[in-house]
Amino acid sequence: MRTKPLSIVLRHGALVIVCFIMLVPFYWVIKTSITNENIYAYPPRLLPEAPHLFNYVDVWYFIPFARYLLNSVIVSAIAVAGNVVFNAMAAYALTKHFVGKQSVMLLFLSCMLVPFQATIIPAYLITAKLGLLNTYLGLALPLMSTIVCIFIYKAAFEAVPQSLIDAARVDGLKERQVILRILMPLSKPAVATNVILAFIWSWNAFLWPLIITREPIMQTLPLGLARFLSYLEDTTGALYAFAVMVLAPSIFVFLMAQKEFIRGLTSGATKG
Amino acid sequence: MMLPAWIRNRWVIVPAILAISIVLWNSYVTAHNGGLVEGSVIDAAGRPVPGATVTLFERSFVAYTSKDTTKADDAGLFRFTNNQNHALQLEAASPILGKSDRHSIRLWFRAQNFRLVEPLRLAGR
Amino acid sequence: MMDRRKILKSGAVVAAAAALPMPAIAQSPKKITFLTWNIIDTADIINGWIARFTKDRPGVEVEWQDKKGPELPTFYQTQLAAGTPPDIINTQGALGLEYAGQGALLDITSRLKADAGYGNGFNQNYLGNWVYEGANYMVPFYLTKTVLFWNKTMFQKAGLSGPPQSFDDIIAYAEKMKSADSTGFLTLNFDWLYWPLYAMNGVDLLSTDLKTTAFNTPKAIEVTERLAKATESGAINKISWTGRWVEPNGAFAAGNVGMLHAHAPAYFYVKGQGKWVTPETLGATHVPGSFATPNSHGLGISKGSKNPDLAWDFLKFITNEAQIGEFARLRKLVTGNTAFDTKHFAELDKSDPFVAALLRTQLEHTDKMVGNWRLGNDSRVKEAFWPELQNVMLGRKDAKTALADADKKVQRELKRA
Amino acid sequence: MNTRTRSFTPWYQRKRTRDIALVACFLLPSLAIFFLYRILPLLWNLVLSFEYWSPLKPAKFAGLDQYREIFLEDDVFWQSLTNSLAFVAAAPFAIALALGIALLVNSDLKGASVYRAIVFISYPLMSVAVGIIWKWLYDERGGIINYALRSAGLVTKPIPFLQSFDYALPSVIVAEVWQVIGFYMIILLTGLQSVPPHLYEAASVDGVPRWAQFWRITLPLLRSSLFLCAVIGILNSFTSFDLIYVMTGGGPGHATELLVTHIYKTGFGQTRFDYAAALTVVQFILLLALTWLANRAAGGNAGAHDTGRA
Repeated sequence: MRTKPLSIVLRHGALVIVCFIMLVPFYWVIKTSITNENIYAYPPRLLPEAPHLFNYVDVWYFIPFARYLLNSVIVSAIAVAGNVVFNAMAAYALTKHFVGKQSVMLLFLSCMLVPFQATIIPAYLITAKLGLLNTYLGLALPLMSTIVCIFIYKAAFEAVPQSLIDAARVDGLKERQVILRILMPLSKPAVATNVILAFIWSWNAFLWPLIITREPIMQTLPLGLARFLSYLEDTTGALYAFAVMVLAPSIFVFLMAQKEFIRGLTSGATKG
Repeated sequence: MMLPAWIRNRWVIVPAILAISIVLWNSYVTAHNGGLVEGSVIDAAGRPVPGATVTLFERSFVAYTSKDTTKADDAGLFRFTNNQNHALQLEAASPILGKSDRHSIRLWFRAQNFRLVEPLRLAGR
Repeated sequence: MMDRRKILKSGAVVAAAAALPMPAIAQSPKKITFLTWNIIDTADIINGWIARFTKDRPGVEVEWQDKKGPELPTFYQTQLAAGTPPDIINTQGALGLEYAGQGALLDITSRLKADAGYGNGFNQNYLGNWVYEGANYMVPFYLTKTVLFWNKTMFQKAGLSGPPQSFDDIIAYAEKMKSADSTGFLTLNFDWLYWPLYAMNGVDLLSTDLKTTAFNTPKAIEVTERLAKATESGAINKISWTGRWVEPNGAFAAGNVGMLHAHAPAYFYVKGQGKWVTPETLGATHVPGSFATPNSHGLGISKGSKNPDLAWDFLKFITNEAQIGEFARLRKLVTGNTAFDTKHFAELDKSDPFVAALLRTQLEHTDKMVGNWRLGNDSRVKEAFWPELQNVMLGRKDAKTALADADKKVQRELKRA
Repeated sequence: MNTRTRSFTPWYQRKRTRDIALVACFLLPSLAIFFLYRILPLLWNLVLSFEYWSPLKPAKFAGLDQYREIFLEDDVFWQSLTNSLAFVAAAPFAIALALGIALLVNSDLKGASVYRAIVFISYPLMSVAVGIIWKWLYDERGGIINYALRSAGLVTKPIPFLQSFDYALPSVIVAEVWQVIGFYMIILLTGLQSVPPHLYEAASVDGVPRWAQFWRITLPLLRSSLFLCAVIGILNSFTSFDLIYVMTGGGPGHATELLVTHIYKTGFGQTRFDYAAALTVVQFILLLALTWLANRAAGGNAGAHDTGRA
């Protein structure tokens, strides 16, 4: 397609405006987090005045940030590991043909529609029954499998040519090895997508940790943020410094695994 | 010498850099957290004020509460050695010359050794 | 879509679900849990209490939990449903009565009678706030009730000599002080804090036996209309009806609002935000008729507690002067423990006279407390009444129909209790 | 489906049983988690919605009383329903916007991947933090939106976005779209990239104008991506609890109350778990209907699900 220079300029212009709208909130939060001005003064200053990083130091000590960070990392690690393993297994099973396949798929679909906020009491009772209250496993269990990722895997597995699988089976590989040696390596992007989505949803979980943790030291970052929000509602920079410190890991993980994530979605969601 | 391929992969480099910087920072912290706060007290004309009482305020969540007081020596210098906080205020006072305004100090980590650059000025208020 | 086999399967599951409600987690005999309402900032004081309490009580363990305001009910209800409620709970406003009405709290009337010295040490009117159907359920932790803050500089500029003496004064003064970017009056609106405005006009929400509504009267309609008109004209700041805590106090701290009708803790927030706040520029007094809505924090024991005696012992320990005094001195609060409060006020007279006077107002006219109906379903009645009033204040409904709708809804809630 | 021959070996040696056993044990972990944390709670709610129950009192059978109260007496239910549907109605606009951005980014521009990363960066964020940021942007005094409007002279007095009855809901929707648009863009982008290029060459050779190409080639082939975005849009609009909880708490009045915040408030605020359970069941059925509608609109097959090699 011949691209006239004018349309390139227009396209760049439009994209710059879109990016400006997406980035303004970040700039505004970072600016507020590095100044101590009275946030209710009007007019708000566009450029930070007397910037300093001490709000971040305050946040590190007011709320046990290191401990909350550790908890969040452990819970996310368990959730991501669980996701990768369970979703792959479920997806592999769904590539097979069996009697109740249609109803199982329907079941998965309907699970997507159950709003989590409404299932807190029974979910709590079940976790209490399992004796997982106030534990990392208890925190991560509901997040250890996600339906969207199962279908992403299913599409990725079906994209692998059947001849390859038959050849492997001829060589005498058992089912488990078929998955590990052949299917998984070939659908590495789908794994990346699953890792990022699982990380995002487990890292940002807010209501479930609130209910399940009893001791303050077991809380995760979103709870720390909500706690901060309530207690020091009106602090100038400290609350927004905390918000920045909570956002940084999500952005960091995304930027690190961005290429695989996009390719995973390409081969996954749409072809399936 | 060519590094093996997996070293140059970003999944190894970035965590390595992170780990190193954390270790360096923590070693710097342990070397400098004696809880030392030093400074000097001068009067309106700039002369040191021996014997002035200096109060160290420490910030809990909202309010600054006074933690410790000491006396300036003959050369108008004072020193605290037990600061465990990261947000402080210093105020010098002497019966004749009155009080200085509260000089607030923000440290990078708790109990960081700190040396007050410009002295507390007793403005005779 | 649901074929036959699926329905059969879910039928079996329903049976399993019904058998599941009450898992019991064995609590070690000597452990109690203390759930507090958003006071994490006093962590060292409370940990000090626990250390002192457990030092001379071998084998006793106290687990301290602190939850943010909106999240405490969520956490408590879930624990209640799981059969493991925290032994001691600190609630704000009428929430304690709700839990008492629900049968979640322990009736401590007999314990209070057995230890008369302890019970009588409290301000009886405040203690009465937590009496539900004749039984005591909570003791005071720290107490607040509404007062009227007034911006002296704005009053002088408008040529007003002193605080308003009647409802008409409030409206007239507010009209006089309003201008392009300033307003005359602002009130907090959560937990019935605005109710003194109605009480001073002789309007009550419910009949004395709390069975029927009593607010759908011409007088109430007239008062509501006057408030709505004053909001329309800008005399009353609109944030009164839309803000919760940060917005109204922030607006008053900005210095362009004549009067703020709020409970005492608002002073510390406003002082932190407003540089203009000094004893000369800010006054605090009773509203006309000295009516006030309490918004106090109480301490109660859960009925499901495994160690009620130990919990009662801890409750008495922390409300004892030595412990509660530390807390009250740090946060400058009224504890309701009359002996301690008088001593505390005397200390404050020297260090901060304004706060001393302010805290004294919290213990004056405690017989004229309003907005504290002993309802078991207070939040439902509030949810039924407040949105209708808000519609009138923001000019989306006229007072007559709004109060009539509210009347229907509140009746239904009362009937359902 | 392939035909199955009847064989006479005992059932446990037959290949089909071994297959089923394998499928079962592979499905087990995921199914167990969903069963414990989605199906069982849903059924618990279903059972509870026909009873009067509070944590300490025994359950009494209530028949359809809860549902009668929802549909006849609870106007907050209708308000939160319309708000939730307003969220759903906003999804197509967000998807259209995302399609526009995807088309821009999809072309052979130099910095396309940088633009793509920037637009997507808002999705992985914690909605509690996004709520705080946008609550601060909408602030009457210190917020940048009011500042920009006032300095551009578009408005004299600052607009109380989150405190006014008519601006609150659109403001929250804008915040939610700001967070989700990156994800829609990525899905649509991947859909665009899977459109075989030779179709475009053939069309342009025949002199088909660009917009016609888009209308007749790109759009039809994007059907499954659009369906996936629609489903995610519907789900988001019913589960963006954190954003509402932090930004407006459902206020002012019930202007930004969603079904899910109403469920949370009646359940935990007013300790009426039986009523909240009935609301949950109503919401579940509503979501089922909406997804089924989206599925029909996207051409019958379950979009991204059932195009296996069967």
